[in-house]
Amino acid sequence: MQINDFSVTFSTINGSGSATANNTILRAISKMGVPVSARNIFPSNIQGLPTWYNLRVNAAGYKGRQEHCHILVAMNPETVAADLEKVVEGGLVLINEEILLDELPAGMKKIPMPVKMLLEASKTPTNLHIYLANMVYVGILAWLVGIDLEKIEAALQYHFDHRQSAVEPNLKVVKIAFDWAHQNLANPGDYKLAALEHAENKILVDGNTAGALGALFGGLQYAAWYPITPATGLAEALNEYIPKLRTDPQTGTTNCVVVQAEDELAAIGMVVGAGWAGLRAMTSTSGPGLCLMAEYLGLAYFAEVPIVVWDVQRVGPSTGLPTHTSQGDLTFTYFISHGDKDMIILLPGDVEECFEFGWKALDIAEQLQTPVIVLSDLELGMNIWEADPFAYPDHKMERGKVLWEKDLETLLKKSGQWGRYQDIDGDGIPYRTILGNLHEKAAYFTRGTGHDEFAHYSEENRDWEKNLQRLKKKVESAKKLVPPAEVLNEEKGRVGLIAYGSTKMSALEAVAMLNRSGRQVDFLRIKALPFTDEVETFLKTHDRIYIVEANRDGQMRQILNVNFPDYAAKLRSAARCDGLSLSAEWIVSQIEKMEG
Amino acid sequence: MQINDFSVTFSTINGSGSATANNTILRAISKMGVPVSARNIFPSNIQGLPTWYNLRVNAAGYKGRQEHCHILVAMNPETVAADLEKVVEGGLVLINEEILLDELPAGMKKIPMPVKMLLEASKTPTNLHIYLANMVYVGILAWLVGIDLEKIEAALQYHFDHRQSAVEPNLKVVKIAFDWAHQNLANPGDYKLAALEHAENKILVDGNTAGALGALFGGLQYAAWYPITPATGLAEALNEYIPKLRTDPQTGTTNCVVVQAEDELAAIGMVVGAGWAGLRAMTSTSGPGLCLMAEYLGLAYFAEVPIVVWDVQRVGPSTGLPTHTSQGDLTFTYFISHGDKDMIILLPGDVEECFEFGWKALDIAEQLQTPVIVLSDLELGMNIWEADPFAYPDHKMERGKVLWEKDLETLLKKSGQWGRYQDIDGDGIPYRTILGNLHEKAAYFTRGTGHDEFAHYSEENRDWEKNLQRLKKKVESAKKLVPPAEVLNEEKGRVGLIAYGSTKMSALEAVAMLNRSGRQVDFLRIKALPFTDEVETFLKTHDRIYIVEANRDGQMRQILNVNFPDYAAKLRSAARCDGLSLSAEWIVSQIEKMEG
Amino acid sequence: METTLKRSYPNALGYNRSDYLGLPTTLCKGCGHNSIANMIVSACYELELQPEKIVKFSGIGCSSKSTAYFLDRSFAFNGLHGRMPSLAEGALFADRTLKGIGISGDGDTANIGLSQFKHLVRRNLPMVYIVENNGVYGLTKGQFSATAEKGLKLKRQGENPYLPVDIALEAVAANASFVARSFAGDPKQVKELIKAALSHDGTAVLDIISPCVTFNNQDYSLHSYSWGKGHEAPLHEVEFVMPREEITVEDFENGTVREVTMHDGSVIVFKKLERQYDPTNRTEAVRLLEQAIRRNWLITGLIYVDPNAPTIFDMYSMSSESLNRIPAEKLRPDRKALDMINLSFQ
Amino acid sequence: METTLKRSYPNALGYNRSDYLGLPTTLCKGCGHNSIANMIVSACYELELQPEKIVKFSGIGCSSKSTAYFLDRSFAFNGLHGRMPSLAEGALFADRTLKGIGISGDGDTANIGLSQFKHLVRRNLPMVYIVENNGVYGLTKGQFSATAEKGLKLKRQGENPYLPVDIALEAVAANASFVARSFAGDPKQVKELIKAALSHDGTAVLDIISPCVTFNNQDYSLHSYSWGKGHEAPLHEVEFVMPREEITVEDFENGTVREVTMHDGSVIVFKKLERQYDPTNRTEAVRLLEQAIRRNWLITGLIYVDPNAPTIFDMYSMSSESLNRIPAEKLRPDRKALDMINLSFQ
Ligand SMILES: Cc1ncc(C[n+]2csc(CCOP(=O)(O)OP(=O)(O)O)c2C)c(N)n1
Ligand SMILES: Cc1ncc(C[n+]2csc(CCOP(=O)(O)OP(=O)(O)O)c2C)c(N)n1
Ligand code: SF4
Ligand code: SF4
Ligand SMILES: [Mg+2]
Ligand SMILES: [Mg+2]
Repeated sequence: MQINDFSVTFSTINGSGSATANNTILRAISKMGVPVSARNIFPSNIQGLPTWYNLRVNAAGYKGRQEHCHILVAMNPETVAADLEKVVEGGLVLINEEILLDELPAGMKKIPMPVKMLLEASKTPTNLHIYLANMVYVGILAWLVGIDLEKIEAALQYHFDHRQSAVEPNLKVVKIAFDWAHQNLANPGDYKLAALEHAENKILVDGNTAGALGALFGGLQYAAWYPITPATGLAEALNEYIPKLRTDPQTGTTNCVVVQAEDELAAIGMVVGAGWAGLRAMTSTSGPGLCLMAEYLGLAYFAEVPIVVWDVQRVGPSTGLPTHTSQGDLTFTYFISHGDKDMIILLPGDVEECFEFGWKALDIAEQLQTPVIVLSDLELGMNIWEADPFAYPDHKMERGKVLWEKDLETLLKKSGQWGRYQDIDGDGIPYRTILGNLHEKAAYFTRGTGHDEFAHYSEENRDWEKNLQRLKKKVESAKKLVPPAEVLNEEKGRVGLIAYGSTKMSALEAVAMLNRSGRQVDFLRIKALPFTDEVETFLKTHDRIYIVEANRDGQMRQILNVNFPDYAAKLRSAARCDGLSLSAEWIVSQIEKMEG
Repeated sequence: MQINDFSVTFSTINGSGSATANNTILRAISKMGVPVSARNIFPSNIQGLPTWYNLRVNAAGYKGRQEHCHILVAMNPETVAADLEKVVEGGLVLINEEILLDELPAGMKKIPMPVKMLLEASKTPTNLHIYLANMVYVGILAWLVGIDLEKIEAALQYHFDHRQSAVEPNLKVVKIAFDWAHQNLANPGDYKLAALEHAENKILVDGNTAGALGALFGGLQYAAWYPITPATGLAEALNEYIPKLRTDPQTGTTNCVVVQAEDELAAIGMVVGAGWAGLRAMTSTSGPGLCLMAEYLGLAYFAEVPIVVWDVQRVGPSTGLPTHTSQGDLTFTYFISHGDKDMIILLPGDVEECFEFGWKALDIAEQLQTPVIVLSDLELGMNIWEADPFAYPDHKMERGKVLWEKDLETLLKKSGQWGRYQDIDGDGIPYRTILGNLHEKAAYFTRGTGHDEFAHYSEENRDWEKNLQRLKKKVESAKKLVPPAEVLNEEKGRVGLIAYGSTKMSALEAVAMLNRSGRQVDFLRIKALPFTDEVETFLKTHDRIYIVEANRDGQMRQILNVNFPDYAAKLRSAARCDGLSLSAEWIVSQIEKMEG
Repeated sequence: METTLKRSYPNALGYNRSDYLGLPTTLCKGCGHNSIANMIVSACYELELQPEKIVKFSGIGCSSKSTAYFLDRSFAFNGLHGRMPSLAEGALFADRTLKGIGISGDGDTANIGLSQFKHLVRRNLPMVYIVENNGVYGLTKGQFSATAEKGLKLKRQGENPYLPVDIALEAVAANASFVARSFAGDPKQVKELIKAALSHDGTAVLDIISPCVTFNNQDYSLHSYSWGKGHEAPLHEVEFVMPREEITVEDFENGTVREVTMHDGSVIVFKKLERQYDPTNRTEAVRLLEQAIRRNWLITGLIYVDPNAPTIFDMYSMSSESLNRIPAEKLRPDRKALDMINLSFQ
Repeated sequence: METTLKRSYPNALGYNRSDYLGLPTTLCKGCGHNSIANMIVSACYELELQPEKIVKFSGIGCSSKSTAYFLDRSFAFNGLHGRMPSLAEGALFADRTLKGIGISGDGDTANIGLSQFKHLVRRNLPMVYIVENNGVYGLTKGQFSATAEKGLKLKRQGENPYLPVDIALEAVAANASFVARSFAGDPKQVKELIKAALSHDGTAVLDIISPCVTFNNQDYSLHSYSWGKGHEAPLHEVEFVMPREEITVEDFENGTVREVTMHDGSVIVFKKLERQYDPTNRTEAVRLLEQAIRRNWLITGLIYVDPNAPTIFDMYSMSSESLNRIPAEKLRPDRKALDMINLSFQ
């Protein structure tokens, strides 16, 4: 018997409303205090194609994807044969009894679900049956693994925002199915839940919403965007929360604006305009949109405009697999736009960090006066994750070196002059005025062409070189501002493993598995580029280092090679891109293969 | 006395017609058989700002930029003070006598030119004086360094296409100035030309024209472009030569089309459409335009469409210095577009190679069914260089794996099936049909989304991975097709120097200088990415390797790090970007500094 | 109309209607785009076109997906969002004997693709350009497109604050040579207009209102079935007559008839309804569209046509061979040509 | 008109004309763009605007460079080619008390920037958008732009095969609220129209024919000085009257007078010429532009205005504070708000 450690795959058809059923199960289990996670595998399509939901219960809190499941809930006749291949030996198959199936592979147990019969028995309105059908498996699964019906009710109440007209029929079907199973089936008892006490009340939220909330608590004032999967949810969450969080209840006025642009060329242009004008500004997109932002990102870098860009990655190149996850945009982002430049990149590893980096990115952008790109992905962004409640920003808003009328006057009194691109503090970061500043010395001319320290047009070779060298200094300044890499264990001479972003989830588990199997592996998680000091130390102190990532070319390894030629020979790549997040099993297998 | 080894800077104002005078001098010297080179330093402006022309005479054939000049021709009062700083001790200053100048730095000799007086004396029409003024310095310089007047006449005949009405007044002024100098000045005799016998008749041509001609001899059928400095000349040369080279004299019909697109998004789209439809297709642009091509380049890679993109580099990031040269787009090009992909990059080092790669790029693109990007730069593209006559392609046109009706029928008979993305030959390159193929099995669906070997839509993880892994194989196939790197000397354990593109010119000279000074340095010139085998061998066999390039970040070194982690620690960067091409002096100074 | 039924046997070229089919659709049931795909099948079948002689282009969106759901035997390129026009502008030069059909959405055309759309039209590249216009982004799940009417309310998006882009007016302003509007709920008209468009020598823009049943089919919405049915104001009844067919005026018992002869000799026959409308008069077309906007009419029919406007191909003196079949020998100039060039640089 | 001369002393705000100057121009002598820059200086001086209250935007081109040549005391952003509109759409939200002036070229607006231009107009962002229209790419040395007339011949380019894009018609089609056309050779009209545009609450599009003396000033060219002088057909004489000024009808001894009151209380006074023209009627405007195209008229004057069209700002309930001056405390919600949010996810 496996208690609090198993996984369930729900195989359904999109547009059939299975999301409600699946989320209900997720929330109910979470409410039992049992660590749970889930990911949606869905097609780029609106209605009628296969969709899967992989739910994992793990007392130790590991959330990585697993290659196999213990329980299959089969609602889609088209895919059932393939679905069965993913079930472990001895697994359970809950199957809509209308699906004809020759025979189960040896060792699996079949639990047929009389969906139609139970729906009829429920006496719920027939026009709702198409949606309620999924509640049948909720009920039977609840009985099978032991999900509290109370928690299910609570989850439904949550889902339907306490609209009883919706809660009731759903709950009714769940209960009828539960009762039917209880009365008619023998519970194999292989996989069971046991309620636990969580230290704190966990929240359930997707990364896009978390990022949007982070930005709103970061004082975001202007967002422009263009719809694209899987980033759309981020902008839509802004729209949803602005009335709640950024609107004056008295006057009804708001201090955050969201504009749906005509395309990504315009979205980034708007954001650069807003950032230049002193607004905290951001846009969100995915790979194809990022391509269209390349030129304006170069201008923002060169003209020193603070902006934040969220790239919620999906599988590329090209349109690729728009509804599947990957970490494939890293090198493109790092080297985006023609000419020499440096992009600051943040790499959130969970929804807590989506929130945290949501506000930090705005601070860092304004402090450095440069674009900051947050690389999330579909895995993080579109799935609902269990997490600790968001922590209120532990630091005041940093607006960077801005001169309003009085500040400028003071500076002028002190130094006699002010130049928009003067490196007064030696950190590469100049002082800026902002439009609306009415001081008669405040205005300056911003351009993408060469200029001197006083923002005057210049094609002088020395001016160009000096300016670009100053900009390079910002990289050093950035290292002090971006979130430092996180080190888990560090002992000289051992094997190291590096991961980042959502791959953290499986990587942590892989490290544990390797350690359990007797291979001592240390772990480093990169949270940002440029690399903070911990990264070099980690590379220095380890003999062989595996970089684990969800892309084909080992893009983080490539960037590590660029930055640390002295250690490049020690680096090994464990990279893969097939649209799924990496599993701990796969990571372990790769490392075992390479370690020999 | 320096014979056939000196340089002259002409300091003028743009829009004043000095190009005619300067090119006349260049051509006349070339016709004397003396190796000569020249670069134009000009502002991003149409009329009225300072412009320089740096001409270098060097019997050994070195063409790199020099930090100083021996002779200054000063026609612009605005810049004369700064211009003088670049003149060597003992240098000569030909100066329009109307320019007021306090005193020359010690050791320089001043030769005042009575421009106005000589123009009047010439009795040429006054309305032409503004253009003819520059012919005064042609005449005086000719007297000073000994340029054959006959060759000057020939150069003027060439320039004005034998229109005597134009040749005559110009020649008249040249002669009057020459005679005046002869009669009134004492020739210091420090810098002199002596006619040489060239083995062959050299040609004078700019890299953009060379690239366009290469493409036309490569069977180019479709070009779409959008104007941008410094790439414009390439498309304009296509327009110029199509009537001569690609038009049937009988029927007047042409088999090469050039479309001026509304922007670069459209230009690349058109070219992808044309390449897909079986036309040899290309576009030309510079950094900002390349940014706008990022997304379609990803599609072309993924959908396996052969196209050629010329990026004639200028200084970035952003609008940067549009009329100044750099090699700053390398990493962006290498990693362009989101997701995993591989771009084939060709790096011509002189106008001969602009021509050669012009046709080869089209062959390689069609052979590999993938985009090929040619990275030229302003230095190569917009300056007129002395070169050997273009060599006729030594290889027949390679159209790659194309199936017309009969081919498809044969294949179907043999294999029973054909899949657009099947790797039949194991080289990663599939067979393609082309629209207009009327075989009823010929049509297939091209898309940027996932597909299987038969071009059917697929979101299957395995299909995706398999396809992307096959695409990766093309990199190996590419290594056999791209121009191999060129090695000059190779001895184990010595210091190596690597350069590419137009930097070759100074790098070769730097190597010679270093060798002369007793430091033995070997040289490798990279001509393409992916790296051919010579590169790894070179890295392996040398202890320390300097990579010389005209950008801030040492971009080629970065890519070498990515590809050769085992040797990364041996690499050193000598990189600089200030809008000027690198000089041999600077390269030597860098290497001496690092070698200690 | 019985035409479809009457012809459900092999057409003159020997093709059955099924030879024009595509893959089974994966769009939502009831989506307007599906019915347009069906009408493309019928139109090509009735026009007796060889499927291999058609090339399909599209951008990205539910609409753009639908190129997979008709004409499986034709080449197709599903390009980038909003940038199908440039693809076609390259590809169709390769073989001028082929007919191009482009499918786009309103987001694809009027938002991200506005510039490419207008420049395509301006160049008058011979192809059919269909906008499956539902006022919404279907594939990304229901955001406003630029053709959504002011005041439209959508879940998660609130209320649309902007005036809509009128695709037909944009086409006319860009000097289009063929502009029609139709409604997916009126398949007969859609089919006849597609046939006319396919015979036009120039860019033929078809703005077809095509309801998105999942995200924008509220009764009050200007892109819904019920609004369209209630507000359609056809300019005329259209019938397309192939060059070798006889015009049977019987089809049009009542009312006066007007004909426009197309470049290829085919004829578009208009049966006038109440309105007197001349689709060859551009000033009229502009005025009509302007009126329709003010008065909320869903004007359908052929709005403007100039069968003889020069096309982009007229601007190049290309040989009549298919450009993509020209052998290598003809493409590479000979050695002598290079010698001359070299000489010219000396 | 003597107005310029009369006012060559400090204006009501105490600024001299020189306070509105920019750097010395680096454009070619005689370039139309220079004369427009001068008229912007005059208009701002006469309107008594505070230079610090103006923000300048531009794309890339000779035209776009010219933002450096007026109003040196104003903030300016010289952005990317064709993509100035989006910059302004972001920046102008920061402080609604500022006035935006955008300068673009015909290539910048009608080629690469067509989509951003049209969507800007559609959003009706309050700013002046001037197209310095010379039918050619100046800065890249003489290629055809999309406004070049069919048949124009340029060195190295051959003959232009396409019909031109009409910027004013494009603006009207995109639901513009203020559309005018003028000619750099008619500085008085340019100045009055700029003043009117600066007082308009919405996007004010000014399509100004501005000859490129270096690359497109051949007498027959529709963008040359001599053609413009010979073919200018003013719709009316325009005079702009500030809110607190009195309208002195004496200026218009002959002819009837029509007035349009702007959002800020200022008045545009039109003295009718031969033509009877009502610039508040969109249908008229469309018809006029269509006619002008057919007949090769260089119609100048105010073509269309709706002083009360809602602007993009009307769509957001923003506070009246300058958005970019709101202190951090007001931007970050408090801890309680986060607690509530966390609770809502449980
Ligand atoms: C550059 C880019 N941005 C965004 C997207 C995401 N996207 C896919 S379809 C679509 C909108 C489709 O709307 P429409 O053209 O109206 O087609 P419909 O689905 O309504 O038929 C968007 C924004 C994309 N594919 N590429
Ligand atoms: C993305 C991009 N493509 C091309 C260019 C090159 N470019 C600079 S100005 C210009 C055309 C300018 O023409 P127009 O807008 O008419 O201005 P004008 O110079 O005529 O005033 C072009 C194509 C660029 N800067 N950026
Ligand atoms: S979402 Fe709308 S547009 Fe897309 S397939 Fe469904 S009904 Fe059609
Ligand atoms: S090139 Fe033409 S547009 Fe540019 S500054 Fe000169 S005259 Fe003006
Ligand atoms: Mg749509
Ligand atoms: Mg122009």
